Amino acid sequence: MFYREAGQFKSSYQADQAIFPIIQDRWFMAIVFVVAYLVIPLIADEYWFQAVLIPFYVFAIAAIGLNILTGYCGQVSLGSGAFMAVGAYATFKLVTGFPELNIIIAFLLSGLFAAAVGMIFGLPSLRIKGFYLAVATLAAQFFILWVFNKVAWFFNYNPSGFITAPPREVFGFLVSGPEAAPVTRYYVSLIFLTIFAFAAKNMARGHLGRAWMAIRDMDVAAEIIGIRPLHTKLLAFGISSFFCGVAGALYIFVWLGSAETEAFDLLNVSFPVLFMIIIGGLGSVLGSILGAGFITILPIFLTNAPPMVGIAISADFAKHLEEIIFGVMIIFFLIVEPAGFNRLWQIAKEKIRKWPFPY
Amino acid sequence: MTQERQFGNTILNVENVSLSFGGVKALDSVSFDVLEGEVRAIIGPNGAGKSSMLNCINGFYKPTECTIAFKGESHHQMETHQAASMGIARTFQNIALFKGMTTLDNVMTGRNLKMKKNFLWQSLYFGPAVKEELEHREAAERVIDFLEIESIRKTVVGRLPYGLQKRVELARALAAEPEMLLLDEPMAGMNHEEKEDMCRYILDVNEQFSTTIVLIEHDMSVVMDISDRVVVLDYGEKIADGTPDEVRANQRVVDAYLGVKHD
Amino acid sequence: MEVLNTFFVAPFLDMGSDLIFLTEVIIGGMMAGIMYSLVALGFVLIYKASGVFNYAQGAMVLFAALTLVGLMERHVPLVLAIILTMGVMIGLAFLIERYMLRKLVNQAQIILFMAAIGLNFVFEGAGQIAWGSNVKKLDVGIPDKSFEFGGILLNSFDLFAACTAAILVAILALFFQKTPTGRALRAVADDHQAALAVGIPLNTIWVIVWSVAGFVALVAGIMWGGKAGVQFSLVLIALKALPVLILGGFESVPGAIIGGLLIGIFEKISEVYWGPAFGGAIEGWFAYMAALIFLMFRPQGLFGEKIIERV
Amino acid sequence: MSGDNAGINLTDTFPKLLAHNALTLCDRVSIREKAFGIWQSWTWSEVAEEVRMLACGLKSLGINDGDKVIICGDNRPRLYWSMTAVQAMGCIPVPVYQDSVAEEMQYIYEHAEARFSIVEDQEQVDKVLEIKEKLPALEHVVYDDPRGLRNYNQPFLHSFQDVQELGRKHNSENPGLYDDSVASKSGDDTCIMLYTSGTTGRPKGVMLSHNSIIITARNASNMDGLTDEDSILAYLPMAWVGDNLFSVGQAYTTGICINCPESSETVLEDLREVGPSYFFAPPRIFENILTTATIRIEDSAKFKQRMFHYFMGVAKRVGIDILDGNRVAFIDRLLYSLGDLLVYGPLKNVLGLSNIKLAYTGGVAIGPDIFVFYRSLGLNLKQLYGSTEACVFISMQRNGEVRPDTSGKAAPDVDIKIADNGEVMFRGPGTFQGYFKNEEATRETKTDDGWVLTGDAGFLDDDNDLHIIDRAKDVGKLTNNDMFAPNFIENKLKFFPQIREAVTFGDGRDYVASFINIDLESVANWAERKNLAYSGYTDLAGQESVAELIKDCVEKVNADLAVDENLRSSQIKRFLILHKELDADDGELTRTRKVRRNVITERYSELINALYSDASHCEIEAQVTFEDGRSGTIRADLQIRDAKVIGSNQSVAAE
Repeated sequence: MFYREAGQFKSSYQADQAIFPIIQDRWFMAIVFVVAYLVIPLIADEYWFQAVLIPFYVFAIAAIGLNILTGYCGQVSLGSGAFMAVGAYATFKLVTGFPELNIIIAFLLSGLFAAAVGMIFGLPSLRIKGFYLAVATLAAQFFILWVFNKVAWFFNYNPSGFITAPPREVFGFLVSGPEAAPVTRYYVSLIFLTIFAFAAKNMARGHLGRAWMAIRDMDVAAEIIGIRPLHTKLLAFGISSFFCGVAGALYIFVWLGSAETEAFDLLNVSFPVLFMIIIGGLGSVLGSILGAGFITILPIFLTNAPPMVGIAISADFAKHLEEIIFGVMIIFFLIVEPAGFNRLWQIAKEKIRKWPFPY
Repeated sequence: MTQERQFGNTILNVENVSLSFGGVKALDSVSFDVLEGEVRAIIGPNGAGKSSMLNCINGFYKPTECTIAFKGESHHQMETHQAASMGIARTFQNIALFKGMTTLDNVMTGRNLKMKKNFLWQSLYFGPAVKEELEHREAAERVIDFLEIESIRKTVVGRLPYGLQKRVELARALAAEPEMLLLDEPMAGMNHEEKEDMCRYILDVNEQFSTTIVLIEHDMSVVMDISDRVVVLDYGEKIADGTPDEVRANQRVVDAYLGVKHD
Repeated sequence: MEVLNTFFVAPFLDMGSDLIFLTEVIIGGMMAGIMYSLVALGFVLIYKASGVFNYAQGAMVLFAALTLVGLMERHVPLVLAIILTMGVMIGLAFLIERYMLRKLVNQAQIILFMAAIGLNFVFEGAGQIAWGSNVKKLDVGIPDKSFEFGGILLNSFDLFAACTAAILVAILALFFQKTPTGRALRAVADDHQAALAVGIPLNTIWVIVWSVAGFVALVAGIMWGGKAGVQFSLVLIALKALPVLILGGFESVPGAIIGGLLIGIFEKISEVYWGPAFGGAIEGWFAYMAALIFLMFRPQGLFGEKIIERV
Repeated sequence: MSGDNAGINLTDTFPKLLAHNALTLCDRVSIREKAFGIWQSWTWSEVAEEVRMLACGLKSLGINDGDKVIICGDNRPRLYWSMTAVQAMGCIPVPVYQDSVAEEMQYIYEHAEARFSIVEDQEQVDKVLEIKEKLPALEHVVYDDPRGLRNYNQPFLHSFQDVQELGRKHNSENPGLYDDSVASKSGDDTCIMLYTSGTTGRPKGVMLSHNSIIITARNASNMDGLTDEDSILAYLPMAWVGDNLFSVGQAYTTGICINCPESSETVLEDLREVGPSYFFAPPRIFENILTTATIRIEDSAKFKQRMFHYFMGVAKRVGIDILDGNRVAFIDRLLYSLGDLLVYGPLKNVLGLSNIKLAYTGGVAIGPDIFVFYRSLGLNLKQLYGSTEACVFISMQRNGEVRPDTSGKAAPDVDIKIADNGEVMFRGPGTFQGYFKNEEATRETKTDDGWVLTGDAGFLDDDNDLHIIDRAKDVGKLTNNDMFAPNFIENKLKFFPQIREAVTFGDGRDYVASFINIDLESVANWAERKNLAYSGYTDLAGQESVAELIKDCVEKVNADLAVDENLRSSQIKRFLILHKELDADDGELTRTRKVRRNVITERYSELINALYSDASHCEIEAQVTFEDGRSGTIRADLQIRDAKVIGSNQSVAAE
């Protein structure tokens, strides 16, 4: 309807391969950016930042990371919580061990730690495939969390076992610690998400992304045209874990403020992130973000909806009811559109492009 | 083939390849050679070991004993991606495309081996990574043009009809600019017209890029038409080797293959 | 050297020094292991017949146990309660087939897996809403006493549970191998057409399989719940069964049985002899690591055949 | 440009214009071609260089002043450059329809005495090779696309690149040669020779001078306000005069950017990508676009259909007034803007017509409904009337004076008059020089004082707008002495999307009868909706319900004809649906899809006889040529039907 593609021809490969080749899409992106960077900070209150937006962005980074591994490269992982934990604990050790270190650098370095750990646990992927690999990544999940729980060095011998974000400034703005302003933390998570999303998209549309998808779609054929499976899969594990590691660091230092290993367990992190990419759409950066938004907001909605319409229920009952509705909605969504939000988005876009024709 | 065709040196020399699966001999001391620039066919009844032969040549199967020399370099056991980087590309009997990707991406994947820029450059999509990407896009487009699949450039290959998928697969193999192309039943399941097209493409590839071609094919008329020399396998053994005419006249071949009515 | 000694020498010396205790540990492991086998069998059944990696198996155990306890709390006699619970499980199998499996035919396995996780949430929530979430005691009338047999200390409840599980496993194995329905179930996994040829509609097969899985869950729930009380942690049984599956294979009945026993024994031994060295609480991951390392050397698992890849 | 050149016209030939454009428009894009996935572009200065090298290359192959050079292929930049290069060497390009069969080609090669030939690809080379032995005059063949030609080692075959390479060498050895050769020609020299297929007899070579094309093109551009910002899709055959005028004439004089599609199959897609601002299409293409659009709308959701029809109603009511700048009620203007957002804009976008500033149609009459449809969308579609002998423009519609039933007023500098027998005559700057080697035909067509007979019957109305009725020689008389204009009736029939082709008979007969070809796409779609099973054209054409469908159309035409005093007796009394599509390969149509009446009359005489008997069916066996060149026969039993005729004695309501 709004697309006027006639006349938008490409006279160079550069233009043809642009990330948003259609002008209207570029406009749309510009609007999204204006809303995210200018409008939301003006109108959102602390509740929205803390309960909705910051976790949304942080989980979106983790979801993009997992989508690189699972959606693009086809390696199902249930260990994203553990790789996020590596990022969080590494940041904790770095910022408490080297108080002068810029926390942004610490985030990125922690990502590298996570990448290294991810690659170690990615080694079995050469020999193990499908669900066998998925279950094998649970080994990483349980083992790594156990280590962080057992070895007191990781939480600086804090008797409560918690790691807590210390106050740290970047360019004079307090970005972590209990005193950090929500809007500052919002911007940090948003900037990270922006950069990481573009980086992921760029990798996905380059030869690396094609190698991943080749491995995913048919690993034997990929190998025969010269793609080295181990190398490619490990790179996917590494980059995916890097994303997850940074997301894990943001999870504690920009969002929660303090946590123990339970915050990273299967039900709190690994499964939700997997839901995000399935419901968002496998092999899609945009889908990861949409899925993260959905999975973050759904429980909040379910918690708030009954009181809003005036139904008073006990907290315990509400919690279980929420579980049921969440489960049912997941199943319902998978039945209605197994390819996720990304597919819905594509269909909608295609309809608008072809409007008023059906094809 | 009206005029006398000239071939170069031996590009591939296969000696005493034996292969067995759990005690069953799939190949038994098969030897033959392929000259630079020729179209070499491998034929034989079902289960003769033809596909296995190709799989040995490009390192997918590891033969129990053999010498396979490609361009004079001898390899006992090699990895498939090594074979690819040495200049061997292939297509598959059952189409092995990356079904979730577009035609263009499939063809571009064929060039992955030649793309070296690391992921950091790629994540920025800047500088050398873009330059490399665009250069290879151009090369891929030439292949697409050559095989006349422009109109499906941005179609996801899983949705294409069979004949076109076969062509995309050939395009992907060609994109690697191989010196030797292994084609496993490139015309299986095609109608007469599609077969003719495919023959033309194969001969065009052979002539235009001087690519050596080793192919397996069931359709005898096709084999006799386009190949320079033919190896005949039966139960994993080589029973004949020579020009199409020689092979046609060979009694063992007639008994094993041509005498048996197929299809 | 100290470390090497702690991890690689001392545990073995301990084992050798008290063989009776070692035997007790192994038997304890086997008893736990046969329970794992039982749950793993539930997984295998469903995976073979409907391609679903049924993560909800653990939640089904909880749900079945909660239902049973809830009925008994309302003074329903044990046998009747079991029958009623079984009826509930069969009803659920119908619902799952009707509203989930049927609509997800031909979807990728990961989608089915996700749906199973969704189902997991539903079972957990529903069970606790219906019957409350506090820990409940389940008494099925089997004495929980220790006695000595040939110098080895045994527990009567454990023994009973192990026997029941073993019998059930045997029945299921026979059902799979010998009965036409069982063969049909196996056929479904390989070829839907072949299954149709046996004459049983696919949908019926799914209902049967999910009902059997519900039955297995009920038995597991009784055994575990009777021992430790019916509580939320019962869902974790599912996590126990997963290493068994990768060890034994998702589709292998003997794999599930032997794998369960092996994991049970291995877990017990490691907990007793290596646990202290690691600082305890290793049962959460040790089985996984062990199965993973095993797979690195034998990717096809315990009973899998070496796969010849064809192109 | 030094003072010495004063007095010499620097822009009176195409090679001179090219040099001029290379200086004034140097870095503007001259031509684009979709190839290798993107639109490859060449600037004017690049084109000038390419042309120079090719011209010099041809020179070094031995081309001589006045040689004819055959050019044959799809619209390709290199073929366009070839025309200018040939002209630069003082020679005359002769574009030939690329789908001509070898025999047709042979005639033109022989008649034009071509020494050189520049062709597109292997397909065209093969055709030339097939007839090469019979063409002793042909010395060199240059091809554009080397694909598949690797083993063609005939010494007279050259690739475009090789010739340009020769040219590079030749140019550096003889630096002034190209410019001298270009300067030596003037606007009065023959620019191009176009063979008109003609419905009868051998093709004739129409010679046009540089001046006639350049002046006509300039006039047309000035009148419509075209500039170098405009672009056009070059998809009609290069051998057609229109393409020469639009894609060469107006491109060189006005600087319009030319876009060559990737292939003939992708024209519509390429149209969408390029989104040209200037567009010419024969009525058939506008019809096809509308037909597919209608089918697609019928497949869309109900609410979208309702919305579509509602806003199309709004457009029909006020669209044309808005386009013509007339007063329109504010509320209608608002509705129209909403319609533009929801329907017209997206529709034009999907069809690739978003950026159209000006579109022309012509050649044959366009259905008024179709014409009004496009105009009401806000698309400035206008009609023109033209011929090869006039460099296209004889009459054209002016902005604000557009009506569906006329061909507009005389083009700038053109005079029109109607001969006593009703034949349209014109005189103007575009008038051709003569038919090559055919003085007699030239004298028959062109009078000594420059008037040219068009062969079309027509009249000028009170506003001086030209109306074309039919080919003059086709206009006949029924036995009651009433006029019978077959094309006029056929066009009325063809305005129905269900009817693709129609042939009517009536000259010297008691009544009018007709053959009909159904439109396979449209009728098949209709059949699918009706759940009718059919196996192909012949089967579908023979179905009872299809006959009923066509009968409806015929009767609507009859009702229309009955209104006009002169045409009332031309109502169609009997018709039949042909069992095969009329085809140019069978010689039944010309390459430009005009009906070859004599061929049809001869081939289907049995059917015609049956139409004028009281038989209710007729058996026929016909030769057909299949796509792969094989031929076979089709046997069919055709139903003949009577259509309702509105009695001539009944008075018409309007009276």
